[in-house]
Amino acid sequence: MSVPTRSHTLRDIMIGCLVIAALAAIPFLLPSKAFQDFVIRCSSMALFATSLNLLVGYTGLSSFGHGLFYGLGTYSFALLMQKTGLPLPAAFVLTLLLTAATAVVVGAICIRLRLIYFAFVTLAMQMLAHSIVISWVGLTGGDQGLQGGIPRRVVAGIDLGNQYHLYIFSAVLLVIGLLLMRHIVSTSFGTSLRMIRDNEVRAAFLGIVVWRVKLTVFVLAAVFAAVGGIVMSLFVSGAYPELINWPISGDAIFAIVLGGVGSFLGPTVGASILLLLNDVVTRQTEYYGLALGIIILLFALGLRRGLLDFITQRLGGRPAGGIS
Amino acid sequence: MLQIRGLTKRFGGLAAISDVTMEFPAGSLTAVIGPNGAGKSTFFNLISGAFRPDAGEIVFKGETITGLDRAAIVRRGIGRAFQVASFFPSMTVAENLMAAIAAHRGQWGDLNHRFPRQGVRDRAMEVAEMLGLHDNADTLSANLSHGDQKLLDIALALALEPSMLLLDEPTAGMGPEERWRMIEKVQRLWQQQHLTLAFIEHDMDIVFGISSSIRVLCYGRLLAEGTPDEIRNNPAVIEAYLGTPDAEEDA
Amino acid sequence: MPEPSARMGRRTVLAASAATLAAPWVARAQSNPIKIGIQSIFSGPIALLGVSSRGAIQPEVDRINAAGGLLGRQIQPIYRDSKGKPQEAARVARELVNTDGCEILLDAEASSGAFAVQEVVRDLGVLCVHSNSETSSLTADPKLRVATAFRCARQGVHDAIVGGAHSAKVADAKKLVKWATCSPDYAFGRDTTAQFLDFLKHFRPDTQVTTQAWPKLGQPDFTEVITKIIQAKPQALYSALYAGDLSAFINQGNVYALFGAMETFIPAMGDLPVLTTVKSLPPGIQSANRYLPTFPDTKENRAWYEAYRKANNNDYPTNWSWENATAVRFIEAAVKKAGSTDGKKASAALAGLTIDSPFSNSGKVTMRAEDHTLIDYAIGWGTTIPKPPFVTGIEPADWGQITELETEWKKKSGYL
Amino acid sequence: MDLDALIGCVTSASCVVTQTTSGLIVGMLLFLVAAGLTLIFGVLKIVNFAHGTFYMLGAYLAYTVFAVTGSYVLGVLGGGLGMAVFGVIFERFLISRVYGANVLMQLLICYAVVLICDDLVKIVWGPDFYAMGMPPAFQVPPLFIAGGVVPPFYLVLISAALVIGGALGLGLGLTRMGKIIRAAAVNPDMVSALGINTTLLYSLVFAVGGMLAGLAGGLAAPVRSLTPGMGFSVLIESFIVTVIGGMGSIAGALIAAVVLGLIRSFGTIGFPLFTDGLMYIAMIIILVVKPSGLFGKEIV
Repeated sequence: MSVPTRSHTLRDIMIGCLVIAALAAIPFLLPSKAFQDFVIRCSSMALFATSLNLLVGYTGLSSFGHGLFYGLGTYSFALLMQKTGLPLPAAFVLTLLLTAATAVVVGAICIRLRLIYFAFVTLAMQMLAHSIVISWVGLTGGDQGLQGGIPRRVVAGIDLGNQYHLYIFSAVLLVIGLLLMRHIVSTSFGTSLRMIRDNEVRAAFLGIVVWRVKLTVFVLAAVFAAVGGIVMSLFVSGAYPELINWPISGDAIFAIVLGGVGSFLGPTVGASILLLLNDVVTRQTEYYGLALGIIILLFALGLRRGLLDFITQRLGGRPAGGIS
Repeated sequence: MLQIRGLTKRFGGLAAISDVTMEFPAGSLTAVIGPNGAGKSTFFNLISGAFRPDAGEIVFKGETITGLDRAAIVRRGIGRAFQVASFFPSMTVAENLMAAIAAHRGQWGDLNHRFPRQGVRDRAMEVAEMLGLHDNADTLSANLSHGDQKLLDIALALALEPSMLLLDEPTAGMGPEERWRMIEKVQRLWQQQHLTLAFIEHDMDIVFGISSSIRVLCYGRLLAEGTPDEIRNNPAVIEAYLGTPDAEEDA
Repeated sequence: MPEPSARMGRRTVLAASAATLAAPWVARAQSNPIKIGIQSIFSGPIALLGVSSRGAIQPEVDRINAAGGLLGRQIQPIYRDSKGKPQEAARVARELVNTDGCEILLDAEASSGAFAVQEVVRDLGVLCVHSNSETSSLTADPKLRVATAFRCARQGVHDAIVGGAHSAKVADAKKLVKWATCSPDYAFGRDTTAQFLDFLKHFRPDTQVTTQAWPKLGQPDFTEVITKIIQAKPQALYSALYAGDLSAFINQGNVYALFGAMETFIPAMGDLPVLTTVKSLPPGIQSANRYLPTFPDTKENRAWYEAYRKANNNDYPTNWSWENATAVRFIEAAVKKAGSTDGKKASAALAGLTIDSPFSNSGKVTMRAEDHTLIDYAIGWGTTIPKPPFVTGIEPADWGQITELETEWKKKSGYL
Repeated sequence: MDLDALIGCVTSASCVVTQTTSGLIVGMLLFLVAAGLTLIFGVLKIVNFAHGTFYMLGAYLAYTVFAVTGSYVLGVLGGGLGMAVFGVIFERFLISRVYGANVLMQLLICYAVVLICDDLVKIVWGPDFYAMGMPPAFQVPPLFIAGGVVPPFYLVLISAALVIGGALGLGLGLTRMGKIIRAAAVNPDMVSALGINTTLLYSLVFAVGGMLAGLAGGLAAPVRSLTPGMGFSVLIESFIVTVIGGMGSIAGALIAAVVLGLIRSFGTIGFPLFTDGLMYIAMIIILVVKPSGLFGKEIV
């Protein structure tokens, strides 16, 4: 790893701007609404998966219940927009605050546990959240989900009811989110994460207050997951219990393992592959589970690591940390 | 520098350390020895805050540090290295040291600046040079030789600019020649950095060769303390060692 | 895709694979056939929903095409699996219209998927017929209603009204006062049960509910629910369970001889998959029809039933089957009448349309103009016997009474 | 909440008898599934998220054998043996390749198997739901004990589960292989140090775990519905049981399963709503206070 400097930050921001510019131009060359839909969904999933990788790949915390915060993002944003009449930016910020507050409480309970027990307790937390959403019919609409759509109030000329606007909005959120997470992992705090992943005891003996680092990254990851959730709730114009149930965490886990935990963009690549697989396979066959299952097995047993990790290692990079 | 009074730690019903009182004067080079299961590693773990003592008091530079957590004790100047080399295998040597220095400078929670911040890299190279690791600065630490990994472990502790250093078997798993090379480096370090140093060691040639004073633990109790000569002739020590032959590894 | 021939170069194969991968994004030019996008659940525990919907749709499409198509164009159905996830339902609906060039959506999703599709249709403005969602609010609530969306399925509140009226009549005759309920613990089960009790109390104000049990959806074991009901010693039991859960409930209830101990009312009993799966169907259960070849007992219904089984590997049609067959017939009639597949024009034609149907006691069903929902379909209650035709003595309900009470209910719910 | 009803029930002999047997039947079938899950975790430190699939396949196999032979006993045995074989195949060809890998990789493999098997069931048996139907021998009216209702078939099921559980306990306690398995659950390194063939041991553990789940699926087939994906809710419940009882502890699984059954049977009278939520809260509390569960040993 070359030592990142200020110029790296600038380079990342430049790349981010280029990506946004390119995405903004594509619809004029390829007028495919399905492509725009894909980018919107992909932004949501990539933010969610990359945030999970902050925990899994960078800190070594295998969470099975990260979808709780993704779902919380969809529900609180959709509810705030639907029931309060707040403008979108206010609902956005409030959602993130709410998620952060929840993550502090959930995290304070969960990070006390290590290894497989951490995975279990996060899973249990997500199951609890899901059963609350299902039971609290008055607020959430129960299993039917939040109906009636999200009012798309126009803010500063941005109309998120317009697909192109939503498309650009999602892409911008994705790029900003990735830049911020990229920044986080390249700070000294980010190094602390890797230290804890590699050797928690040593990190503590070097003066790192491990629980504070873990709790902080838990909350940060939750907030980015909630941003992904907000994009999804705008896409489906509502919130549904499937978005807070534990298979959604499974999707994110699949995305990061597919793309590679050792590369920053691995989860984004994995999320794209996962969605593309989903879209292509469901067009070809109704035995989606069979096809996806076989592909997962090929990946897990064949490559034994994510695609991007596989490529970087083939190109002579160093072995990635995290999952082995 | 470090005073310990009546230190006691029980696991279940068994006392691993009972009522140990001793002192490490500033600038001393002290060997802690004892047969297998004597409680040497537990003793270090208690001082460095890995375990919480059941009774007793630990005073460092006049301040009671009993029951503080690991991070707080490190900040007060007690660094340690481990019996099994403990470092960050996915990082290079330089990154290991920079990470430790950043942690020491209180930057571990810093979300604003990129890593490493100014001066961290230079300081890391300094520390690497102290232990002769500078040639391997960009080697992935997982790929270092066993001896270099032990050195890196010590270097990590040293990066914290400790006034006292606890080394748990710095020569574990090494051949005789390598041991001496290692211990000479440690000795030089002690001299150059004006450290108070305590180390656990099984090789009696090394123990009697370099230490200024020796503490003998046996079944969790302090059996004897004194200069190498005093210990060599102490009948209780001789009996303890004859009764249980020396072994390579401490359990 | 044709088999790649051995002479095909590597580059060609690569290009072909790239084209396949990019398929979802490349909009196809609108060609001659009328494409109808059909989305449903084809996987997981309720794959039967999609499979038995498709089983009814395809023969209707074949019939239309064999007769020369619609407006001179052949119909091309495109089936997609949403796997029961609302977010997938929304995506699939958009993709069907935007990429595949579907001019009409036949949304055969369960309720939560249907609500997601409803929001997409609001944006897209195509004609959409929901064929499986029974949740009343989809069309009853003016806030949720969409100008080009219709429901061609039973509606929960209709079932509740008819169930309440029929149960009250039985309760009169048998002096049933103490009731128990046992329904799946989710919005559909709760709403349906509450509505049923409302209408039962409307007819029999002396009704008492002694206990209510709420098993989970897909719960493997209902034993504790069954014993709880036995403890409460009710005179009558109402259950909104359906499909596999209902079959398990009946089998496990039999072990406790539950159904001999009380009068039982189960609206979803009268569906062939349940009736034929339950190995020892207890006699005397009060049951509504979901789909029965003997109700209405007409030549047309019987003929449709035989044709369905012939076309579908001898499988039984389900409640979803008749709803989807009806949906295709409505789409056919509306497009013919409008002379166009345009969302606005076809919707205008569909609203208030009446067509002939084997699934009605009057021989006709109507798409009600005011709230875009199906009425006049066959609905009635009978009692079970352990052998075919399984449900006998079915009394058709009175649509005049249904409409009247439905209006009252809408007022009470603030929908009018 | 309905405390009056609960008090009314526990003070009435008939209610206690009925609800206790109902709790036991739920609990004992759950125990069979959870015992396999906990055994596999204990020895291999692998959370077999595909365990619900074993249960589902066992039920389908039993259904088919019953349909062909008309014998319930053969059906149950067929389900159990079939899943023992399936367990070995699953272990040898898939899971054995990710021993020591990150838990996410193991989760993913299990997830893939769940997806594949659900679709295969749909292809082989169809999307429809099935019911095996009560074997003629058990088509008898329920017994009345102290005024409580007790179905004879459930007495048979409870006894069968007890016999299987007892055989498992004896097998682990008395046979050489059983002792090795128990030792491996405590200290996996020791077993390979003793020169025991771990490949065989691990396959055996999966065979036993698969068989238990298959037997449970077969035993329950006469009264439960068979659908693709039916293993999911069973997996969740046995997972809860395993965590509460202590990962790796079979006695813990037995006690937790029975307790869960009783909570369900009495809880449905006292607290009809949010019983699932209560389970998850109980699980979280257990994990936080004693991560190794009520009877388990903590892994480090």
